[in-house]
Amino acid sequence: MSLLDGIGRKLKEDAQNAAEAPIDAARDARYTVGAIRRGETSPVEPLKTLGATVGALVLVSLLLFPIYWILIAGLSGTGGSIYSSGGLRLFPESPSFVPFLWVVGDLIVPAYDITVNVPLTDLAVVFSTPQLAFLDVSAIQQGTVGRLALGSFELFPGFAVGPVENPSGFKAFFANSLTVAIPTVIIAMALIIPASYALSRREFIFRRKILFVYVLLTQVGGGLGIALLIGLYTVYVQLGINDSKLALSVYYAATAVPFNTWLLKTYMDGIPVSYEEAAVVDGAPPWRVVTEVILPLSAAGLATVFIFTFLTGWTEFVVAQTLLGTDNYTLPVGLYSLVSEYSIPWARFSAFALTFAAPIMLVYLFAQRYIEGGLSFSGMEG
Amino acid sequence: MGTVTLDNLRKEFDNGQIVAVDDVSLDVANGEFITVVGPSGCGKSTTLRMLAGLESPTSGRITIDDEDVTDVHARRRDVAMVFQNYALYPHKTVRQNMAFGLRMSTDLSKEERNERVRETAEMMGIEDLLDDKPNELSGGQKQRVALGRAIVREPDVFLFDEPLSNLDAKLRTTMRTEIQRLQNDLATTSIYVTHDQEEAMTMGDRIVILKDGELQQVGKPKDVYENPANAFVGGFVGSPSMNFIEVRATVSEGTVTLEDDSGRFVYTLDAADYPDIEDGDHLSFGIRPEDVFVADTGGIDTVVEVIEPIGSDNYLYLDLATDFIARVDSDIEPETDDTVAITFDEADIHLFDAESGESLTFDDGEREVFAAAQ
Amino acid sequence: MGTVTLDNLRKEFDNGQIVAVDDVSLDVANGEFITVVGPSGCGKSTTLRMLAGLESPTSGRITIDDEDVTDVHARRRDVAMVFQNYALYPHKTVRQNMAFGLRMSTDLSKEERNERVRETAEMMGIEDLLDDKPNELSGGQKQRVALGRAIVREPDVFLFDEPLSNLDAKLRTTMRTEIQRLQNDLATTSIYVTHDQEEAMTMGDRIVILKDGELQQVGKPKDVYENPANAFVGGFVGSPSMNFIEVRATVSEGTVTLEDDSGRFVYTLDAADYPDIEDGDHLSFGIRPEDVFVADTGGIDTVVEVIEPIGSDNYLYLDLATDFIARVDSDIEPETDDTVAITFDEADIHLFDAESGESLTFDDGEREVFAAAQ
Amino acid sequence: VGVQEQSTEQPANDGSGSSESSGDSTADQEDSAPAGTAKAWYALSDTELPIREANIEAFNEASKHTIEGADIADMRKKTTSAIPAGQGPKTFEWAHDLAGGYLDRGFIVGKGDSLTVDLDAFTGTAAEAAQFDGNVVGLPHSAETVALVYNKDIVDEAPSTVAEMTATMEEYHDPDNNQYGLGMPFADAYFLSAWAHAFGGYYFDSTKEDQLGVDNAETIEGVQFAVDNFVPYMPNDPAYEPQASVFAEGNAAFAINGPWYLNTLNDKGVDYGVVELPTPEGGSPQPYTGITLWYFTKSMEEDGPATAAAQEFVEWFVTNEEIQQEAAQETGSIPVLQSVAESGDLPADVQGFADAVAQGYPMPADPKMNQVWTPVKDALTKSFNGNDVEQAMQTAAEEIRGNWD
Amino acid sequence: MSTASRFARRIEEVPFLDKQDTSLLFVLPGLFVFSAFMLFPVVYLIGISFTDAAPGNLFAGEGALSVLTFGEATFVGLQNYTEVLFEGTFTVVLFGETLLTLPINGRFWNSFGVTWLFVATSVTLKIALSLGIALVVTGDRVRGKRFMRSLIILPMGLPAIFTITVWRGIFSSAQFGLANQILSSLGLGTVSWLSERWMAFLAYNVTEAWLAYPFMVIITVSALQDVPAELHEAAMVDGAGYFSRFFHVTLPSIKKPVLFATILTSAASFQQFLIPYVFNEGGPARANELIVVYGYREALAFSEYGRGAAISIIALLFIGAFMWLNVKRGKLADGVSDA
Ligand SMILES: Nc1ncnc2c1ncn2[C@@H]1O[C@H](COP(=O)(O)OP(=O)(O)OP(=O)(O)O)[C@@H](O)[C@H]1O
Ligand SMILES: Nc1ncnc2c1ncn2[C@@H]1O[C@H](COP(=O)(O)OP(=O)(O)OP(=O)(O)O)[C@@H](O)[C@H]1O
Ligand SMILES: [Mg+2]
Ligand SMILES: [Mg+2]
Repeated sequence: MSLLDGIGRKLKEDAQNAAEAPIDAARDARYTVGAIRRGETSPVEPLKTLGATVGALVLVSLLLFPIYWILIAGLSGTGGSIYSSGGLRLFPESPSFVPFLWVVGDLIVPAYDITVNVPLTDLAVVFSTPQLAFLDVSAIQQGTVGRLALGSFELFPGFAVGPVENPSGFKAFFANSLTVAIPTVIIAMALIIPASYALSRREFIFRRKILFVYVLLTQVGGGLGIALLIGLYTVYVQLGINDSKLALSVYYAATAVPFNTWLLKTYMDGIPVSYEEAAVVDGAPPWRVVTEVILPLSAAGLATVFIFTFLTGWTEFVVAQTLLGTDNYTLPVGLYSLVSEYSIPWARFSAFALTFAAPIMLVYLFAQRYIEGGLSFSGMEG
Repeated sequence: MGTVTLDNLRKEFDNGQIVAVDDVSLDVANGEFITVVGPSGCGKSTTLRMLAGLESPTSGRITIDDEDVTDVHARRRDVAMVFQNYALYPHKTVRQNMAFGLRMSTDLSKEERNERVRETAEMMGIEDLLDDKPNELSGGQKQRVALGRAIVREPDVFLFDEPLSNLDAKLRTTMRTEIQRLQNDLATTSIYVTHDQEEAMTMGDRIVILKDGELQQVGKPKDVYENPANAFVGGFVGSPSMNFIEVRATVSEGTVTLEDDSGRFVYTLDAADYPDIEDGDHLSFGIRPEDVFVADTGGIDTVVEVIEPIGSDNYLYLDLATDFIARVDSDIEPETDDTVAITFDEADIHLFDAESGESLTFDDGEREVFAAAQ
Repeated sequence: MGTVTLDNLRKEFDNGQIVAVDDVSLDVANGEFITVVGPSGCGKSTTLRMLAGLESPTSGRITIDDEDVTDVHARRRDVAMVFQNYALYPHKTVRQNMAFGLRMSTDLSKEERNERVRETAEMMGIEDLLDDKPNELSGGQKQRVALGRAIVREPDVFLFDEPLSNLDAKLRTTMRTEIQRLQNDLATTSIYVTHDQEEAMTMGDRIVILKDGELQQVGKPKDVYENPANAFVGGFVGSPSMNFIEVRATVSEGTVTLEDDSGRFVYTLDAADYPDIEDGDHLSFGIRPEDVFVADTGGIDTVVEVIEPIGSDNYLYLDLATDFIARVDSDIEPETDDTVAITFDEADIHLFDAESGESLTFDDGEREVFAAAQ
Repeated sequence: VGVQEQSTEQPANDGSGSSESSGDSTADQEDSAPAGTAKAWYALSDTELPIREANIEAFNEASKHTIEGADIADMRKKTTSAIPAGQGPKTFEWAHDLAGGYLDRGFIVGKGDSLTVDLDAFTGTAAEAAQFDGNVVGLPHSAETVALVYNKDIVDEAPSTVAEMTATMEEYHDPDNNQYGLGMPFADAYFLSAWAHAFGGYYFDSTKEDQLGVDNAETIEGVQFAVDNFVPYMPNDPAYEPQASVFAEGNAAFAINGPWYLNTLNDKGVDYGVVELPTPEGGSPQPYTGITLWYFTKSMEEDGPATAAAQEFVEWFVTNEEIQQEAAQETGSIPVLQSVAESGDLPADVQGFADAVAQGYPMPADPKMNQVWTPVKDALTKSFNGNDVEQAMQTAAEEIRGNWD
Repeated sequence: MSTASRFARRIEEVPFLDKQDTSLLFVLPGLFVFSAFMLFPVVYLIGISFTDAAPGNLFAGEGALSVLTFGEATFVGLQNYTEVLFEGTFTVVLFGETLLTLPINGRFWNSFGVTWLFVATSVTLKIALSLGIALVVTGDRVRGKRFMRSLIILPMGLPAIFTITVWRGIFSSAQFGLANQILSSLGLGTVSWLSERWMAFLAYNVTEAWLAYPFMVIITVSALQDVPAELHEAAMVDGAGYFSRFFHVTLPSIKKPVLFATILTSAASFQQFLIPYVFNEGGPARANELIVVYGYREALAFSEYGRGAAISIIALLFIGAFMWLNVKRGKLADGVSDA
């Protein structure tokens, strides 16, 4: 409860901070410029700061260029390709959302108009955007997406979008992915949390051996998926559970156990014992100590583990493709099935991949500080 | 009610390689404020943690309120503890922090709990902070909340583990009197661990001095100050520390003459008053800085090495022994390297066995001590 | 050589929303030991960090050794700094820790460096620790290494930022004298930040008192103690604190009568000595605890609330004002709730303007102050 | 090969008007057997997929049986793992070259005895491709091969000889200005087969004494010919995508590619024409043709409603003229149903491919061919990059022979 | 008292929650599930590697019992292993001269060597890249660091199969491949990336580094943020410049977490499959076949499960030994020395 509350509040804070960042930056700049004008500060320092920031931005853009490139491909209509003989283009020639609409397909969202009255005038800004775009992509009319009108005066005619036929199976894949990823997270958490708590706080037989094995297997487990595939597949088939999403979730959860247990254990090591002791002295029984004190204090570690386990279920391709029947395809498998024997429909492929990754990117954006905190190994011995 | 008895309490760590607490026995009366003091690592925290139930003793018994709690789990003992770094739950508001213990250990309804928290907060002057999170508070406020969290539970015994050592000097003295006042009002048995002898002296009804896990002396602060059981206690209690001079006794013609190696320091006593001293004994001659008087004539000539003004007084570092300090009035202001003559009053001197450290001047009459069982 | 001059030094944070240091000016002579003291957040560390070059001032100039270093990078200033939590490089041995500064800022050969390190280590008594890593050392040893690391570089100026606050009480006094001795020997200009006024008083040749980033008073410890420039300094310096009573002045017939609200406290002065006092003025009457005398007859009757024995003396908490303390000889031992009569010597009293806090008794003759520029 | 009722079957779903006859045929079976549900797998591009789904829906509506179609991402891997584990479909769609290997490994079975469709209804090559070692392992529904595609904006008249083609390429090729002569996925033995076979060479032929022809002088000559005549006018990357993209973006004069390519071209709005491959001097191009089959998998051995469903579906699909015609129109697939192939009303582009099919010969279905593709691909890659063709081909041959042992 | 709180009381009384020794019970479920899903297949794989298992015989038989008998596959002893390791010959050629011919499986050992080389080079590249990025996005002077850090880890959210396909396009040898376009816009010639052995190898490395950097960067960034500012300040006052501080303060302080990330990522490099497979199937001409690709090509593509299992087991042994060494040496599990 309070954990969710807390997360909600933090998210709000983050959003607020993000929104205020430009204002702060502007204030900062104004102050600096003022100080320089008055001759109080030398302009060298601010210039160095500016240079460093620009340099960092260049680096970031270089790193993200492949993603930008994909985005361009996704925006350049159905014919988009990353093999473009026409030379390097930084912007799509005729941007089009069709591939994205094709990916998303029909969304049953009731039609609505957003009317914003401009204060002190009779004018109203009408966004008549989503009602058609999301109701039925096959019935999209030219100029209905993104049309901006001021009364009857058209500000922006909308994007070049026509009807989209036969949208992708994204939603079905999405549902499948969720039904794989959510149990994965739940099962993994159920396995990982008690184990990390015990490994971090208790002394018991085989503790060190288990830790050692876990550290050893952190990577071997996940990565050898391909080599283990035969064995895994055979066993699953013989047991008749190869086409079960739940069985796949359990598998993902199992692969996530060593690394994440170890990660969370390391994180919990950093929580001072005195909190726990305070709770015990306050009369809290052990399970309350865990739920009221340890878990809330492990929020960053839990968030990290959550994201890692979720990602395992969300992005894994090879095992899912081997084990699952076509009805149960998850997003990555669905994405790859766009690839036909010879060619790749790049625009759709890219749009699909970006739509697929968008929620994860958003979660990252907000969870970043937790992940950075949760991955902190400063408590590591050595 | 809240009497506490420790009975030959002993705690070993690492399979007996470390003896953190060594057969400590102690009786604490109901409502008493006991301070436990000693150098770092002497076992203060371990003793307190055994009382709280956070460590289980290797041997010995703990009785709270006439009930043997040695094997009772921490959460079933009716004690409250204030930790050095406050240990306020960072994810809970002040109110939740304070109510947590009530929630866990009582059957009070939510309203009753809130009422109790509100009352206590008022008493501590933190009612405005109830909805803040600990990290929004200053050090002093945190300290108050930590106290409030302990008080609100109305336990039999309060345990404090160096609760003020994270505060700055001024705040420390303020909080110190506050805790004293509270304890006066609540009259709850309290055991207070500190490494600061001044804190221990000013706060405790009685003061317990530990060293290497062994109990050195228990008594009223003034008694301990005036009548240290051994050289360690003498040196530990009081600031600046008691001055020690290593001397050798020569008993002849009804007098005892104490003389240090260099022969600069010579002091003569009446042998009748010190029957225990034998000729040739190695002793420690102890004198507190405030008992060192600067005389115009006579006395022992010493050279002033450093003068430290602390406002109300001046400390003179004299070359008689290492760190030999005289605390003199602030109007006595010799220059560095001046020679001053000093004298002592025989009533103020302390004599200790040079080896065992046992006091030869210890006044049994006022004794209220559990000598370390050995 | 190591003179240091701060010239209207000012530091703002958060785009001027926080003024950490507010136009501080100060001249430090070569070889002087200056202590900077003030409550938490008053800008002590910020000042020191500007001196070290770790923060750059918003305005003002810093001169070390007649060279303007305001815009000189930290690593090009010839200063050494001792940090509160030591900041020893955890992965380097003590030897490497000490040699690092020499490696970075001098051209000495490896042998010469080792020789210097060895000499300094001997001086500090840590030659046996040279091959240990910092986390194998105790608090006091770490502190010694941190000092050694600063000393070995033989810098123009030493900067200390609360170097003793992580040590326990006993160790703190020991290290305090050690640092003083060292500074006496080395005669290097030192600027020492602490929040402990006793430390500041005992260690400093001169003491600098800051509050809210503004300089309050600079002077010899004794002068500051006896002649505080304002009520803040009076209250801050000295332990226990100066007692304050809010009074109202009535000037009539050549006398000034001070009286508090309740009328219990009445004190009469000769108007000629206090020409600045006008009828109806609100004043703060200040008197130090050691200047409160318990009289047999006459004086003001007060009730004892708490008695705190600190061994050498007793503190009596009297009901005349909040936390009104009399420091009396340890043989004066009234019971709680006893009534005692107290008197003051006129020479000991301090009068401050109730609003501005400015002292009315401040003795200009001995003044050596940079009043806060306002 | 049993042949029954094919004349009644054929028009059965031939338009909505004649649905009664379909009702007849299903009515027959309704009495005899219960309705079944069968899985059918295919791997289609996103443009072909909707049509296929509509076909299946049509079948499910008309028949008491139900077919569950699924688009599979990696058909070979999926069938290899799923079929032996009993998880596979009843039927799947793939080119005929899998037949030998899959039959060997027991993934597919011959169903000649129970078929109601006569193989004579298909073109000769198609009928041949549907059989391996005398087993009818599936039914064919389309053919594919590579042909010459030219950009009508650049090339006025389709060349009939390689020499003519080279002249045009020579004129147009200018990589610095993003102009290329040809886009052909060179590093793919399939796309290059026309030239490897052009002078009498062959990769593999189970009927020849020396089954492996990779290091034959004629084969090497063919590859060398391609290297000499085409490589200079191609983009530097011999993989499919870059080669396909130059022409699709209107930056190349020619492409050598298959019918699946036309969709991309339509999307991009290239004005193209398709003709059979030009002839080299002293030889004739012989591209490998692939016949797409609906395979009968192992699980069709057992008789049951599901098998019946699958069989009915496959037979209905391959004999349905309307579907074949539509496939030809919409996706450029080359019909192998005699009646449609010879009807003469194929679109011009498809006709071009159909002519190319006539030039070529079917890919070998022998399992030994499996070990041929990759080494040849490596050799072609080397050749494309300017290495010695003969040596590359010899290395490949060595490797293949090694793998065969 | 409500039932709920009575239930709560009941839970409070659960005895083992208090006991230290029984804490093993908390760990066992995870250990069990992990073993069931990961270790059992490994054991099974080991079993298969001693048989001539192929799809035809492995799935024969009915029911769970046939799992244990490996269907109808026959036991062939060490044959798979000897074949994998020693079949064929390996010629060592230097400057066109054949130095010696060894009676070992050249392809396997080539793949084996390339794999380790790849681990070495890609890990070096990854560390250098991530450390550089991490330093930049934690730099004192850089504004908007948090935002940049958020953006920079985006590649982690895309499925590897997709990004690798995209990088395949970037490294197209064609004149208009992205890498080539950039090279030629810099005035350099174009490169046949995937057709030349070492260029392809370089392309693998770059791609691997790009795929792995987000994880490495977030670990490095959190490590960097834990470096006490005071240490830097102490060094600054001691006269150390930026690079001295980097080598004497930063690097030692972040050594541990970065080492940990390095070990994880080198295991990932060792097991890289998709990059070589998608790029050019370990080409050109199988020159860059990393071990997993080799196993896949040799075995799975031809359904020789027994042989494939043997290759996997060999790979597993090496990666296991590698991890074991590193975990031991890096003291990553606390108290590992007495494990
Ligand atoms: N969990 C433990 N394991 C091993 N040794 C311990 C443990 N806890 C305490 N000790 C040892 O027991 C002795 C007493 O420790 P304790 O913490 O009680 O000292 P302390 O008097 O509280 O010291 P401080 O003033 O530093 O807090 C020390 O030598 C310490 O090293
Ligand atoms: N980097 C910073 N950014 C913003 N404000 C700061 C920063 N550093 C210091 N301050 C503010 O400047 C003021 C002075 O801080 P400073 O650290 O100098 O105090 P201090 O006297 O050293 O206190 P303490 O005794 O607690 O160390 C404080 O209000 C503090 O909050
Ligand atoms: Mg302690
Ligand atoms: Mg500070």
